[in-house]
Amino acid sequence: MPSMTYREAGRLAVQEAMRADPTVWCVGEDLGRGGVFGQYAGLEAEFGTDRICSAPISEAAIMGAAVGAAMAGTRPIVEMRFADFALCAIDELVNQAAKARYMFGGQSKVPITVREPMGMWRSSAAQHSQSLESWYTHIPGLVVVAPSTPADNYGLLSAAIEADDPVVYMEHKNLWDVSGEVNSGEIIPLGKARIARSGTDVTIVSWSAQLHTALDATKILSREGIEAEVIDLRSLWPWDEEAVAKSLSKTGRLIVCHEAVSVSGFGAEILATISERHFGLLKRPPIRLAAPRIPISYAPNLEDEVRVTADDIAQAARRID
Amino acid sequence: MPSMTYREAGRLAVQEAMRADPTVWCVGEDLGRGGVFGQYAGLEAEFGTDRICSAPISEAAIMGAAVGAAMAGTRPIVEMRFADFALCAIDELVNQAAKARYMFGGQSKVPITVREPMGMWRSSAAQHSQSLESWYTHIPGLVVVAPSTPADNYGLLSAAIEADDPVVYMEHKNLWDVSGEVNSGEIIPLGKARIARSGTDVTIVSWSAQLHTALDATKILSREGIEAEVIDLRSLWPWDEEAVAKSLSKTGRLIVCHEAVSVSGFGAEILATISERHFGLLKRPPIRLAAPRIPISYAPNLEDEVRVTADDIAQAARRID
Amino acid sequence: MVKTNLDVGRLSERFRMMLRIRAFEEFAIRAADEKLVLGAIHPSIGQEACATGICAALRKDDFLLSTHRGHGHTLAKGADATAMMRELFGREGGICGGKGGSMHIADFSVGMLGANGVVAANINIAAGAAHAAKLMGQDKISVCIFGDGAINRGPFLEGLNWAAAFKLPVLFVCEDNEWASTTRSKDVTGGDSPGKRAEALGIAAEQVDGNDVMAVEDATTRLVAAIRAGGGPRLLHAVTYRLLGHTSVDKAAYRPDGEADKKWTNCPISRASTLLTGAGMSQTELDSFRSNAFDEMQAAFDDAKASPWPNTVNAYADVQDIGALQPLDT
Amino acid sequence: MVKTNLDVGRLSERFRMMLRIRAFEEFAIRAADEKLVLGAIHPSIGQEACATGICAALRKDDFLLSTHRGHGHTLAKGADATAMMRELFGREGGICGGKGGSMHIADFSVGMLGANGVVAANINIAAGAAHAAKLMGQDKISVCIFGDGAINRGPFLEGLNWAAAFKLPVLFVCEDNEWASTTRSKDVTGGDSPGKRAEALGIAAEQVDGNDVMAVEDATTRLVAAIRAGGGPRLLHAVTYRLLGHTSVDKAAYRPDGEADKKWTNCPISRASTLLTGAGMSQTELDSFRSNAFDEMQAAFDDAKASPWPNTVNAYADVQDIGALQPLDT
Ligand SMILES: Cc1ncc(C[n+]2csc(CCOP(=O)(O)OP(=O)(O)O)c2C)c(N)n1
Ligand SMILES: Cc1ncc(C[n+]2csc(CCOP(=O)(O)OP(=O)(O)O)c2C)c(N)n1
Ligand SMILES: [Mg+2]
Ligand SMILES: [Mg+2]
Repeated sequence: MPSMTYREAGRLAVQEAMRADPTVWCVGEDLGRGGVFGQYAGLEAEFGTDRICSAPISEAAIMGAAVGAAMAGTRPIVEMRFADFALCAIDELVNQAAKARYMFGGQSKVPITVREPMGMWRSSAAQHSQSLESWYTHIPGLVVVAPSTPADNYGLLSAAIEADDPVVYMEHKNLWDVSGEVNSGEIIPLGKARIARSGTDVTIVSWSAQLHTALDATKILSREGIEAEVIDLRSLWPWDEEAVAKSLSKTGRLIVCHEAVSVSGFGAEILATISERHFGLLKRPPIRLAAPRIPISYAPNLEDEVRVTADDIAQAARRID
Repeated sequence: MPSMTYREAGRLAVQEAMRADPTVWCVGEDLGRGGVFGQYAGLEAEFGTDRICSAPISEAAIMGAAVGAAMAGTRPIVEMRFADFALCAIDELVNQAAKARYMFGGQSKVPITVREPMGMWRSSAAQHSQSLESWYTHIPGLVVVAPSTPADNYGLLSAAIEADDPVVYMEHKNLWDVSGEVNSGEIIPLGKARIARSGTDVTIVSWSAQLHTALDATKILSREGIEAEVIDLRSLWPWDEEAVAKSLSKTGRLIVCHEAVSVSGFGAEILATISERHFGLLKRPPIRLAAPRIPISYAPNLEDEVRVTADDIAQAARRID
Repeated sequence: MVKTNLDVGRLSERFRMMLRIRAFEEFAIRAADEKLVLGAIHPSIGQEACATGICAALRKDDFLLSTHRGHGHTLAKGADATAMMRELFGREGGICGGKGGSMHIADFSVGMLGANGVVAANINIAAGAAHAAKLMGQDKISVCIFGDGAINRGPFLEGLNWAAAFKLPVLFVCEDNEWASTTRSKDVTGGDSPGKRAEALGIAAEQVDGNDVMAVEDATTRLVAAIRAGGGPRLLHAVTYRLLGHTSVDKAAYRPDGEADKKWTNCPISRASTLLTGAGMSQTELDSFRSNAFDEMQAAFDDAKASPWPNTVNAYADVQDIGALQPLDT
Repeated sequence: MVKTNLDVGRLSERFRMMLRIRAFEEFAIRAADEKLVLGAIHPSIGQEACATGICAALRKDDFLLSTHRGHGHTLAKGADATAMMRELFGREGGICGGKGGSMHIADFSVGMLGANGVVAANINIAAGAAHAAKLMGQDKISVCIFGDGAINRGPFLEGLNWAAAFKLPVLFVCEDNEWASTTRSKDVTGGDSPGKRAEALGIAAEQVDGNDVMAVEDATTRLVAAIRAGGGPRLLHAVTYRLLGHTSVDKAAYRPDGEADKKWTNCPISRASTLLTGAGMSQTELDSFRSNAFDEMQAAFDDAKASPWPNTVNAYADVQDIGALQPLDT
C-alpha cells in the first residue's frame, strides 16, 4: 500500500472525485495556490480555475453560494480554511444548508462537503484553534466527520463527497503531516467506528488528533498490565453507538477523550447515551477527559493547560480500573 | 406582589436598569416600536432614540457594535429578535464577545446582555423556532440563562444586565403572555436553580417553557402517587449541579427534559456530569426527553412531533420508578 | 387615456396574474384571521407588479429566489395555487409537504428555489445557483428578489461582489417597498440607493417604477438579455410600496396618517385596470378576470381547508440520508 | 530634491517611528525563524507609513482597531515595544499576558482596542466603540484599519452603513497592500475601489499615497477634524504594498517576478530618508536613528527571550466573572 500524508490523502480523495464527477468542484480562499495548508496543491493545474475556485474573503458567500450551487445540481467542496472562520457562515450552514431539504419538503438535497480544519496547532490562540464538532452534531440535517489517519482522511472524505447530505468534514491541523498507508478506492462508510486497538480492560473512545494521544496512553498502560480498547469514532453524526456498547460489554469501563471543551462537548452526548441506554454495561462511573471551559491561549505553556495528555488518559484508566 | 406578564417583567428589568445606569442602552431592530414582541414597549418614549436604538437589519453589526461599545465603557442590551437570527452574528458573539477579555489578557470586559427569544411558537417552522442554548454553554466566556417565569425573567434579566460578562439571555417566545407575581428589586443570582416543586420520588430537571410541561406532568403523576421534584435550572452556565445532586440524593432518579434537540443538547451535559460525578446517586438509568434530531416543521401536527409533552414526562417517570 | 403602442393582450395577461396574486393573498389573510393558518403571513398586496413583471421576463428553467414575502413571486413563476394554499394551511399535498409554510414556499419544478425566513440569505444562494449554471454551461439565469431592508445585511455585499467577481448570470432585484417591518428603511440606510451600492460593487443597475407592470417586465427583459448574453450580473431597483402591514396581523399604525391611503391610488392593479379600460377593454371583461381569480383562490382555500393533515411520519422524512432517524427512534 | 515647506522636525519624528516598526518586525521575524515565536507573524514591512501617519493624527484617547497585521499600528499608537515583544514570545509581562500573541495584540491604555484574527471583524467593533463615545458625549473618535481583502466581507457593509446611519465618529482606513494572503485582491473584488463602496454607503472617502507618511498624516488629520467636528464617518483609502510574504514563512512565490523588487524602491522608509537627506539632514544622524531603533528592539528581543513563561494558573483567569472555573476544577 502506498504511504502518504493525511494532507495528500485528502487531496487524493478530492482529485479522484473531481475526475469521476464533473459536477464536483472546490471553492474557498487561496485554493489556486494549493490552499492554506497545501491540501489542494496542484489541483488548479489539473482542473482549472472554474472548478478550483479561489474565492474572495467572503465566508458567508462561499458557504451560501455552495448551498445554491448544490441545489442547482453541482456538488461543491467548501473550504473554510480554519473551523473558526465557519462562524462567519453559520446562518448559511445551519439555517440554510442543513434545513433546505426539509423545509422544501424534499424538493432538493444539498450535497456539500464543508471542510473545516480544526484544533490546536502551534500557538494559534483563541480564534484559530477551536474544535466545535459537537455544535454540528446538534443540528438535524448535518453529518459530522473527524478523521484521524491518512487512510481515513482518504476514505471518509471520498464518502463525504459522495453523500447527498451536507457533511461537516473536520480535518485536524496538527495531522496534516502524519503519514500512513492509503489505498485508492477504499471508501469508508460514514457512521462506522474503527477499533484502533483491541483490549479488554477499559474502553477509550476518541477521534481526530486526540485519538493518537489515546493510543500513546495505551502503551503506558500496557506496561502496567492494563489493556485498553481504543475506538476511533471517525464520524460523530451518525456515531457508532453499537461499537461502543459492544466494547463496553467487554470492559464495563468508559473513558471518552477529546480536544474540545468538556462542557457540552460530544463526550457529553456519548456519556449521556451510554448511561441512558446501556447503564447496565457500566461497571464504573464513566469518565470524560476534555478541555476545561476556557479559551485557548497563545503561550505554549498556557495552551498546554487545555490539552488532554497521554498521562491524563493513563491516569484516568488506572482510576477507573 | 404585583402580577405582570413575562414580557412586562423583562421590560421592567430593562427600564429599571436604564434608570439606574446611564450607560445601559438597547440596540436591535424595530425597538422604537416596542420590539417585535412588545418587550420594549414605551421605552423609546422614556429614554429617547439614542438609548433605545432602532437598528438596520444588520445582526452582525448589532452584535459587533455592541462588543465595541461594551469595550468602550457602555453596557448594551442586544436584541436578536429570534434566537435563529443570532446565527448571523455568531462570529461576533463567539469569536469576539466571548473571547475578547481573555485574548487581551483582561484589559477589557465585554458586559453585553444578548436577548435571544427562542423556541417553538405557532407554526414558525425551521428558521424561527430553534433552541440552541447548549451551543452557548460550550463556549468559554459566555453565561447562559433561560428563564421560565415572569419573576425569573425580571430577576435574572436584572442580574444579567448587571453582570460584567457577555450573557446569552434566552426568553421563550411562548411565554411572553404568561402572568405571575413580580417584585421589583428581587434580583436572582445567575447560576442558582429553583425547586419549582418538591417531591421525593423522581427528579425532573428542566428550564424555559418546558419547565411548565414538567409541572403539568407532576399533576398527572401525583394522582398516581408519584411525587416528582422539579428543578428549574434557570441558568445553564453556570448550572446548579449541587441542587440537582441534592435532589438525586433523595430520589435516585433523574429525568431531564428540554425543547431542544436531544443529541448534544444540554440534557447530555447534565446526564454526563451526573453519571461521571454522582454515579452512586443513580438508582436507575437517567432519562433524557427532548426533540428528535429533525428540523422543526410548519404544520402543527408535524411540529408537535418534536414536542415533549406532559404525558411523555409522566410516562418516563413511571418507567424510571 | 389610451397609451400608444400598449400591448393590450400582454397587459391583460399580466393583469390577470396580478389579480391571482391579490386574490391568493386575500384568502391567505382570511385564513390567518380565521386561525386556519397559524404561521406568519407577509402579504405583498400593492407589490404584484414586481412579481408579475419580473417572472414574465423569465424562462421556466431560470431560477428564482425570493423572500419571506414570496407568494406573488412563487405564483408568478408558475407554481400551483392549490398546492401553495395547502402549504400555508400546513396540509397534505402542500407544495413543501406542509413542512415549510409561507416563509419557505418553493417549487423547484418551475425553478422557484424558495422563499427564505432569513432576510438576505437568498442573495448568496442565488449567486451560487448562477455559479452552478455557469459551471455546467447552461444558459439559465438566476434571479434574486429581496427587500429594501435586506441591503443592510452582509450577504448583499458578499453576494453581489461574488457575482461580479465571477461574472455570474444573476439578476438582483431590490423590491423596495419603503418599509422594513416597522422601520422606514431610509432612516437606517446610508447612501443614495441600492443601485449605487451595486455599482460600487461593479454591477450595473437600473431603477424602475415597480408599480408599472409593463415597465418592470420591459426592464427585466432588457437586463435578462444582457445577462444571458454573458454580460454578468445586473441589479434592478423596483420602487413600490407595501400597502398593508408587515404581517397580516400588523395594523401598521406606525405609518404617518394618510401615507398608505395616498399610495393606494398608485396600486399596480388599479393602474393596469385604468390602462386596460382606456385601451377599450370592457368593465365586464375586467370584472370577469377578477371573479376568475377570486374563484380560483376560493377553490384553493376550500381545498386546503378540507385537506387532511400530513402524515406524522413525514416529520422524519427528508432530514438527511446518512444518520437519519427512524420515527421509532424517538 | 528639496521639497518646499517640508516640516523636517515632524518628518524625522515619523521617520524614527517607521524605523522602530521596521526594527520591531525584523526582530519578530527573526524570533519566528528561530522558533522562539510559534504563532503566525504577519509583517507590515513596507506599510509603516500608514501606521505612523494615521496614529500621528490621533489623540491617545482615540480608539484604534487593527488587523492580524497590527504590530505597526500598535507601536505607533504608543504601546510599549518590550511588552509587545514579550507577547509575541508568549511570555510573562506580555501586553496581553501571553494569552493573545501577535494576532490579538492590544493596549487599551493607549486606546488600542486590539488586532483581530478574523478579517473584517473589527469594522463593526470599531463602529460600536464610536457609538459608545457618541452616547457618552465624548469627543473621542474611533479608527478602524483593515486590508483590501476585508472589504469583501459582510461586516464592511454592515459596519459602514451603521456608522453612516448613526453618524458616528469613525475613520475607516483601508490599508490596501494589493494582496490578500496569496490572492491579488483585484482579481476577486468587484467595483472600482473601497472609496466608491464607502460613498455608496453614504460615507465620503479619500485616497492617499500610503507610502508617503506625511501625506497619510495630513489626510488623516483633515478627516479626523471633520469627524471630530460631528461630520460623521469618513473612509481613507491608503495605497501601499506588502513587501514581504503574507506571513514570515511565506516566500510569496506567487507574485510575478520583479513585482516586489520594483516596489522596494517605493519603500516609505527609503522615501522619507531621501527627503530628509534632501532637506539637509546628515547620513550620520539618519544612521543613528536606525541604530537607536535597532537597539531598542534588540533589547526588547533579548528581554522577551529571557522572560519566564506565564504562570499556568493565568490560563484560568479572565475568562468570565460568573461561572468561571477554578484551576482545580479541571
Ligand atoms: C436576518 C434576519 N433579521 C431579521 C429578520 C426579521 N424580519 C423579517 S422580514 C423583516 C423586514 C424585511 O424588510 P425588507 O427587506 O424591506 O422586506 P419587506 O418585508 O419589506 O418585503 C425583518 C426585519 C429576519 N427574518 N432575518
Ligand atoms: C474571516 C476570515 N477569513 C479568512 C482569514 C484568513 N486570512 C487571514 S489574513 C487574510 C488576508 C487578508 O487580506 P487583507 O484584508 O488584504 O489584509 P492583509 O493581510 O493584506 O494585511 C486571510 C484570508 C481570516 N483570518 N478571517
Ligand atoms: Mg421593505
Ligand atoms: Mg491586503
